[in-house]
Parts: sequence; structure tokens; C-alpha cells
Amino acid sequence: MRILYFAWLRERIGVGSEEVTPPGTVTDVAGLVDWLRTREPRYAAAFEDISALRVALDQEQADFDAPLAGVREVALFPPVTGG
Amino acid sequence: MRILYFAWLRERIGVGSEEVTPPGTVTDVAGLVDWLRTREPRYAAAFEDISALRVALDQEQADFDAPLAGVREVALFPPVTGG
Amino acid sequence: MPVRVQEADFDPGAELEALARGDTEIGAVVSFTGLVRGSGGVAEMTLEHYPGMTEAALKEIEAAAHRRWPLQATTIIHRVGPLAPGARIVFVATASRHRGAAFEAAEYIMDYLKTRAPFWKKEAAEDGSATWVDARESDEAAAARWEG
Amino acid sequence: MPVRVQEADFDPGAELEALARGDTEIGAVVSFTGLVRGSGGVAEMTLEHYPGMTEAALKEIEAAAHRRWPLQATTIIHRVGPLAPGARIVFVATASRHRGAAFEAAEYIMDYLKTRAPFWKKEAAEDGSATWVDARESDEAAAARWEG
Repeated sequence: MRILYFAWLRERIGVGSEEVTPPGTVTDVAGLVDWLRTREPRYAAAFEDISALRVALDQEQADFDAPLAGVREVALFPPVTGG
Repeated sequence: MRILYFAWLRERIGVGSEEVTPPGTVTDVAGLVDWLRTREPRYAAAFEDISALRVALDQEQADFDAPLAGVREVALFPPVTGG
Repeated sequence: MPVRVQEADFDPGAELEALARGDTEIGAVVSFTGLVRGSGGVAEMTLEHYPGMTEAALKEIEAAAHRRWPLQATTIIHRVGPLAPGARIVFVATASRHRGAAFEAAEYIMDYLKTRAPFWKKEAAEDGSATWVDARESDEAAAARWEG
Repeated sequence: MPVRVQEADFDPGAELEALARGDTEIGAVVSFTGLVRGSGGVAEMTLEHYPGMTEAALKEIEAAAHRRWPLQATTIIHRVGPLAPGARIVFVATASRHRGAAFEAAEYIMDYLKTRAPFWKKEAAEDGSATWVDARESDEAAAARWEG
């Protein structure tokens, strides 16, 4: 599974994307974030407040309780500020 | 006093502007139109329905009961359709 | 804040460029361009106006928009005379810090221009007949929503 | 109905010309141009985006506008990368028979672009510090008014 990070989330984690293989107990986006938090302090810091984050699954906006089954690309980012 | 006519009113009356000297009994726009109606059949036909007309006094929109005292230019025209 | 009434065509790109040039407080520019529609067999449109009052009416509409919204700049151009289908008739552009004011002011100017500025349209059909365009109640309703 | 995401600048006049060219059913063209404001000592703005999802999101916003209003044509252009104060960021244009649809559709596209398309702005100040721009609640409220 590929994870993409954008804007200040990318800067805090230090990479724009990475390949991860979460354990089978990770079934939704919230679970994925919880698992990422356990990896290193920079993840714990970056994901301190997930209410400040948004998620897209295979390039479509989704919620944090959306299932990950079959998903190839997860993107995590702050609220968008284009225009 | 100068009177200007625009659009189909101009076409029906046959002139775009004319100088007139209405009698002293004409004190407002409605009175002016009543007086014009008596002049020739083309005026009577053109002013058959004044609810379809608008008026400007010295280039400012006005109502048919507006007084003519001191007015130099009266414009009569159908509702505007620009843009 | 130019207001222009002219027979000549205009260049929307150049007008937009001139409107915002050099003022980096402007974050939003909205433009409206009105074109002659060729629908219903219209071969030519002729715009008549009331010289003198037209410019005054457009300036008053523009001033009212500036009183109502924080605008950095506005442009109003209206053509008169004969115009072919596809030709530009009118151009309104507004510049503000934020898009809400720019959009609302442009709509406001167009709504009042349509109902308060002394222009009259005559359509000539392909068969040679000519008709004065009737005022639309929907234009009066559009202007009325800004009142009160 | 082009949707473009690009580093290069664009020409609003040429885009407006291309939008309406040859379709004499179009009576109304509305454009929105967003510019980088230089207020508060902003020296440079950098636009980051999510390649692939960005284009899909803009196309979906455009398609939703076409489902909702009778539009002859639309254009959406968004720049990415570093931009100086005064630079164009975004351009949206809509063409319809009547102005109501063109105005509403342009506002709708901008409101959803601001809240649904994956762009992020970072401001660099003259003193070298850089800040990610926070999302504005007013933008969410603007998009919400089109729901339901």
C-alpha cells in the first residue's frame, strides 16, 4: 500500500510518499493512522490531531472510518487551500 | 422645453427630439403627455398606454407625476433593454 | 474606474489586465461579457442609447457598487450601434480582495445596467423584419433582490 | 471543456476568446481570476497539489456544474509551483445563454475548487519564514450553500 502526505503533513513526516505493509489488524484509515503513530515519534507528532486532517483513497475523498480493503493509494493531508 | 423620444416611441412619433412650449396648465409629465396626445393622431397612438413608458427629467429617472417646473429636457422611452 | 459607451469593439483580456495592474491587494477579479445571440434567426442587433444620460447612469451604478462592496477597481463598457451575432455588447469587471465581493458587485452592476441604463435593443431578422426587444420581468426581479 | 493544472501562466483574454468562439447561442460569459495578494508581507506563494487527483477533482466539479446549469462551455485552469504577488493563480470561466446561470456556475465552481480540489498554499514572508495557509471556514460555508 502506498501512502502519500501533502503540505505540512509531508514536511513533518519528512517524506512525500512511502510503501507500507500494515498488519492484518489494520482495516480502516483510522486504524492505519494509529499503526503509523507507533512507528516513530515523527509520526506520532504529525498525527497528534487527526481532526485537522483529510483523507483520500485511490484519489477520492473518504472518511477515517472507510475500509482499506482493495485500496492501493492512501493520501493524508490538511484541509485544502487552493484557488 | 426639449422632448426626446427613444426606441419604438421615436419611430412611432417620427422624430427623435423636438422643442415644445406646452400651455401653463401643463404642470407634470402626465399632463405633458396628455397635451401631446391632443396634437396629432401619431402622438395619440404612440401614447396609447403610458404604463408601457418610462420618463427621465434632465437625464434622471422620474415618475409621471413629477413636476415640470425648471425642467429643460424631458425624455420618454420604453423600458430599457441594454446589456 | 472607467465607464465607456462606444461603437468600437473592446478587448476583454486587455481590460482585465488594466484593471488589476500594479495593485497587489487585489485577490479576485470577476468579469462579465455579454454577447449577441444568433438564436431565433437574429441577423443583427442594433443598440440605441441616450447620450449623456447613459454615461451618468453607468457612473451612478458603478458608484453604488463601490459604496456597497470594498472594490479596488471596476470597469464598465457598453457598445452601441449595429452588432452581428457573436459580437460583444457589454463588459463589466470588478476587482476586490476576496471573491465574494467581486462576484456580487459584478452581478449587481449587470442587474442595474439591465434595468436602469438607457439602452434599447432592436433585432433585425434574416427576413428583414425588425423588432424592439421587450424588457424582461426577470431582469427587474434580479435588480429588486439588491433593494432594502 | 478544458481543465488544466500547470506551472505556466495563462492568458485570460485568449481563454475567454476560445471559450465562446463560434457558438452564437452563448449570450453570457463570466470569468473569475484569482491573484496572489501581496498583503501582510507575503513575498512568494507556493502551490502544492496532488497530481492525478487534482485533475479528477476539477473535472468532477466541472461536470457537476454542467449537470446543474445549462452551460455551453467552461474552462478551469489552476497553477502550481512558486508564484509572486500579483501573479494569476486560478481562472474559471463559464458560458451560458443567460447571465444568471453563468454567474452561479462560476461561483459554484470556485466554491468547490476552494474546498474539494487538493491544492495547498504556502506563503513565504519577506523575512524568509514560511507558513502553510489555513483553510477558511467561510470557504466551507460558501460551498455548503449549494447543498441540498
